[in-house]
Amino acid sequence: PEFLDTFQKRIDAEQKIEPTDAMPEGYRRTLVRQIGQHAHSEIVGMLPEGNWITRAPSLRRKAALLAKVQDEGGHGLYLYSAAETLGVSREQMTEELHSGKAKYSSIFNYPTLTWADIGIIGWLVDGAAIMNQIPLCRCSFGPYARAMIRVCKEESFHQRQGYEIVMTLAQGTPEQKAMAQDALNRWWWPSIMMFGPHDADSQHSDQSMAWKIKRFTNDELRQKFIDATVPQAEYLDLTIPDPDLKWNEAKQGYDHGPIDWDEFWRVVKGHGPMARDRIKDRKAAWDNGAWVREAALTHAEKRRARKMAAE
Amino acid sequence: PEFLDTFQKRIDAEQKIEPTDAMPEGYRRTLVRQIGQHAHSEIVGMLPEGNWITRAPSLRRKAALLAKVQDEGGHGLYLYSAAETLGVSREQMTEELHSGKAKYSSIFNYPTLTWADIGIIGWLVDGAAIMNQIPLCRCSFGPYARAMIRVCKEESFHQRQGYEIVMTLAQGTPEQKAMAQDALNRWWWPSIMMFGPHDADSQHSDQSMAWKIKRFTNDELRQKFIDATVPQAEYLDLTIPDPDLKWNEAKQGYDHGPIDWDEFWRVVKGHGPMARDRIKDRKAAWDNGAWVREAALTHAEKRRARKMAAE
Amino acid sequence: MAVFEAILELADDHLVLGHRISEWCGHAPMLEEDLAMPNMALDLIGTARTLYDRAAMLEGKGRSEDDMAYLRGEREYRNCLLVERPNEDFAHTMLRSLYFAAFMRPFWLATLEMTTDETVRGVAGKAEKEMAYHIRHAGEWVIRLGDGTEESARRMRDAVAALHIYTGELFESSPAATEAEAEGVLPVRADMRAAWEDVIGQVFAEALLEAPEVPYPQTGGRKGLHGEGLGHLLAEMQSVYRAHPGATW
Amino acid sequence: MAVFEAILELADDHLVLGHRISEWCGHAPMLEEDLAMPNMALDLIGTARTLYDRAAMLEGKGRSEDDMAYLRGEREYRNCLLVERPNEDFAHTMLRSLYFAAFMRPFWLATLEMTTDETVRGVAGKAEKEMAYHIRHAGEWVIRLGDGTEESARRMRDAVAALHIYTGELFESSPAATEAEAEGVLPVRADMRAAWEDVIGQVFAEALLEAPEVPYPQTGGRKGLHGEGLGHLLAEMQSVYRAHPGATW
Repeated sequence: PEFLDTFQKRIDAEQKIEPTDAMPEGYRRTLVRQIGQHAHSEIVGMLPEGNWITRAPSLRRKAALLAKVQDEGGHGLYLYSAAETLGVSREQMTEELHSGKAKYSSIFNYPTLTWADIGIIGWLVDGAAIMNQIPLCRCSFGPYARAMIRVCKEESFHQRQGYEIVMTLAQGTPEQKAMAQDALNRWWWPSIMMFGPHDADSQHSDQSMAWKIKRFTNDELRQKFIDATVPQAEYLDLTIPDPDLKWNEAKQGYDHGPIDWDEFWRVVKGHGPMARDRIKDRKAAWDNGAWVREAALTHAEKRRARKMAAE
Repeated sequence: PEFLDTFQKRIDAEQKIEPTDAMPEGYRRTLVRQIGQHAHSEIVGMLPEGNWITRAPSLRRKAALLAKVQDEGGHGLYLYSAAETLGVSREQMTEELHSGKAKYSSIFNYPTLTWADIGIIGWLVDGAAIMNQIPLCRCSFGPYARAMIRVCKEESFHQRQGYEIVMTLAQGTPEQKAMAQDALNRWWWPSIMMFGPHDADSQHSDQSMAWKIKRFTNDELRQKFIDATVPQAEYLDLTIPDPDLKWNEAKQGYDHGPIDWDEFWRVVKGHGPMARDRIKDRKAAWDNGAWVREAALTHAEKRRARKMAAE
Repeated sequence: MAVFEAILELADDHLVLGHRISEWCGHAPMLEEDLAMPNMALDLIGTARTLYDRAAMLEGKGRSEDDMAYLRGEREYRNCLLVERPNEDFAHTMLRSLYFAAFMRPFWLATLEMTTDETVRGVAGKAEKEMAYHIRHAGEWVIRLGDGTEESARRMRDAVAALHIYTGELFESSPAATEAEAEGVLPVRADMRAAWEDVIGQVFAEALLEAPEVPYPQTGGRKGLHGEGLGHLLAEMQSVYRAHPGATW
Repeated sequence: MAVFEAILELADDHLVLGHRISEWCGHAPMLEEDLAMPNMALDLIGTARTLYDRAAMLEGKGRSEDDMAYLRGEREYRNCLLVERPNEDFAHTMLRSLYFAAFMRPFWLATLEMTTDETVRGVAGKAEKEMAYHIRHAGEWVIRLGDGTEESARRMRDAVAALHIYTGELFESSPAATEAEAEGVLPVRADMRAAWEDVIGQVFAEALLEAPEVPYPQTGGRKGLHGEGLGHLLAEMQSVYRAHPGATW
């Protein structure tokens, strides 16, 4: 209890907690879960976008998409490293992902059905991710905060790129504009759900706020996101698929219609349309690569042995 | 020698040899090799055409191509059965195919590069096959002769279908006509080579002729094929890629330019462009299907055991 | 237009499944299956062709069966998700066919008794027999593999786990199908449940398989909400047709 | 037009290999390779873009880099056969990259010393360094796998057996390339043989691999005589572009 007090004081004083510092078990556990989940999301997130690399309709877009997916792998790498500072190995986290024990962002359990989805994902999904992640740059846990600074910089580049793809479609042929609108229709609500349950129904929030792992509530972040996104959609002459969406002068923000929480929980619980395919793909990549990882280890040992023999 | 004499007399009297009849070892061996090779050609021949089933540019053509490839599988089945009457199992023949010990028609070691190839293969390759096979309907070995009667009927249907595909292309857009001409350019010489070396260089011919396994020489059949095909090409306004091709009034047939025998032998010896891919594909199908065949056997045994226990 | 759409849904089911099966061509586990699978694919593609033709006529815009098949994108395809699932292995492929045929056979039998559309009746009469053959062929394989070796039994169970969640959609009628049912063109999809469960139950009993509970059936195909595989299937299928706009083949 | 075609050959090599490598995306054997492979793909596609642009300018018909990439069919692609070979496994993929980069690096170095084409010189300066990295990255993997476990060594040997026959084509100049060499735009391909063999020899020595004799090298790519895989690759790559003629992306 005294330790908890001192710890909380450090947090309140905005001091960064470093891996070698003593920390409450709950703090450690929460961070391991959250950082792991975040890392897994980057890794699984490579799949829906990777699905369009081979079909990207211009070489410029193909290159940009490849670079984006590569960045996501990179984010996964920093985040796994940040989690490793808390004493959990990448191998262990990977196994938890494959067994279904560890979660990743539900948004990646929706399929990418047309090229417009690549634009919309950049605009909305990366946009929502940034809203969530900017406050994490000030997270109390040092390695996570530092990883997020780098991640956020790249994400906001991705978001602009995504918006530009959508803009090109919205200003293109009628078929292209329809494709953009269709993708917006499909991704809007899942994006809104990325901020999680309403504050009243959120389990982890209070303690995470106190520990400054989290700095804004789900609903606050969701509101920020909607307020930023609606004018962008208007500029593109695209319609957000929410008939109840309207400006609320009093709160100086948009009111939105009811969220389908049944859908939310169904997808969170692993019944999203692509849930099984995503894990199957990741497992296949891991299992098919086992001989490569094993060979690399064996070779490194042989080399070490030879070097020692030579000395 | 007395036995050989009697055997030859039966042959000369156009009597059919049946599997239970005594026959010279050389006769048996020649037939096993030839029927096996013929069966393998049907099986490997499913691959270059199968390559276009998923891309056939109309549903009618897709259905016709599926049916054609299925017929080829059927021919393989009759032919393996005919060979089995001579005491060699399908499994054994399959292994010889995969190990490279048994040959198949070299023509299938060329790739199908455009849709037009499907038409040209039907027209030229099936056309050449029919020329080779019609005399086999009168082959001295009964099971082979009977299998060939059925095969030839279907092949001539395929040949007409192929010609009709080429005709549609030749009468279509300039791109389609160019596609047909390109395919003709690529397949003409390999088709001509299907009849084998010139008579002067052919090893097996004399004995096979005496045994009435073969009834015409390679050059005779090649000449028939060229004479039948040239007017068909003219009708389509397509150019046969042989500048030396011309009508010879004296022999009442076409003279053709020199055949590239280096190319012929290279491909026969297994260095054709698709040779490794074809065998790899067949082996993969066989190996990936091992668990299915094994399960079928195991299930049949279980069933037999249960039936016996119940009796 | 509702009947047009309802028939298009059926046609898409048949074409996509036929296409998937045709992907096996030349790669089957034994020669007998290299003959049987194109047979099944041909049945399905044949039915699709007649249905596309009928749908195009009902639409009345002069589109051909090939326009229907080759010029609609992944969001316009209306097939159920089951038929587009990848082939994976022979166990998945046979189970997928069994699930589909066990639905279509009673569906076509019911169609024969009630439809007011002569073309659809013609299709039903032919397809009912074909589906009986598909049930028999695929069902026998499901039994052989389910009650075969340890490996084949494991693969069969994996296939059931992977595919059963897509079967619920077979019994759902889209708004268009509901209208076609009300107009007496097609039978009510939900009514096939008992016959389907009967066939699957019998096969599974012999195959030593259990049908899992499915809390959340996967649906969406009738709204064009497909998996990621269909787009690749169509990209390949339509490549030549789209590269030569307006050409005749 | 000869220089145009010779540059197109180079561009096609880079695009097709970049595309093949990009097929690994999200499926690499370890996260580090999920970063390294897109890197290699990006280098290759970047080079392809500049070369297509240059080729289009030389052609002078107003075609764009995308027209070059997306509107030519399999018979019009001029890449060598090596780069279109399927990924198969990680051993094949790394060996293919090593073979290619070990050719391209001396090729670009030679280009820097002789080319009269400023754009090509610019490409060479950048690509030479990239190819040095590809040699290092792929070469290290070939060594690790060749001198790794029994399985990895077997897979490496299989890859050599499968791919070595396609390397001869790297050293052949098409008539167009021969003209471009005569005009001082590109170096003579055959001249890279010693440098290539040097790199491959060093890597193979450490990887415990042997280069096989190749009585009949496989060639034909420069005449558009490809394997059956390229058509499928292009069908997928071009699907969206061709489905929306004239659109901007």
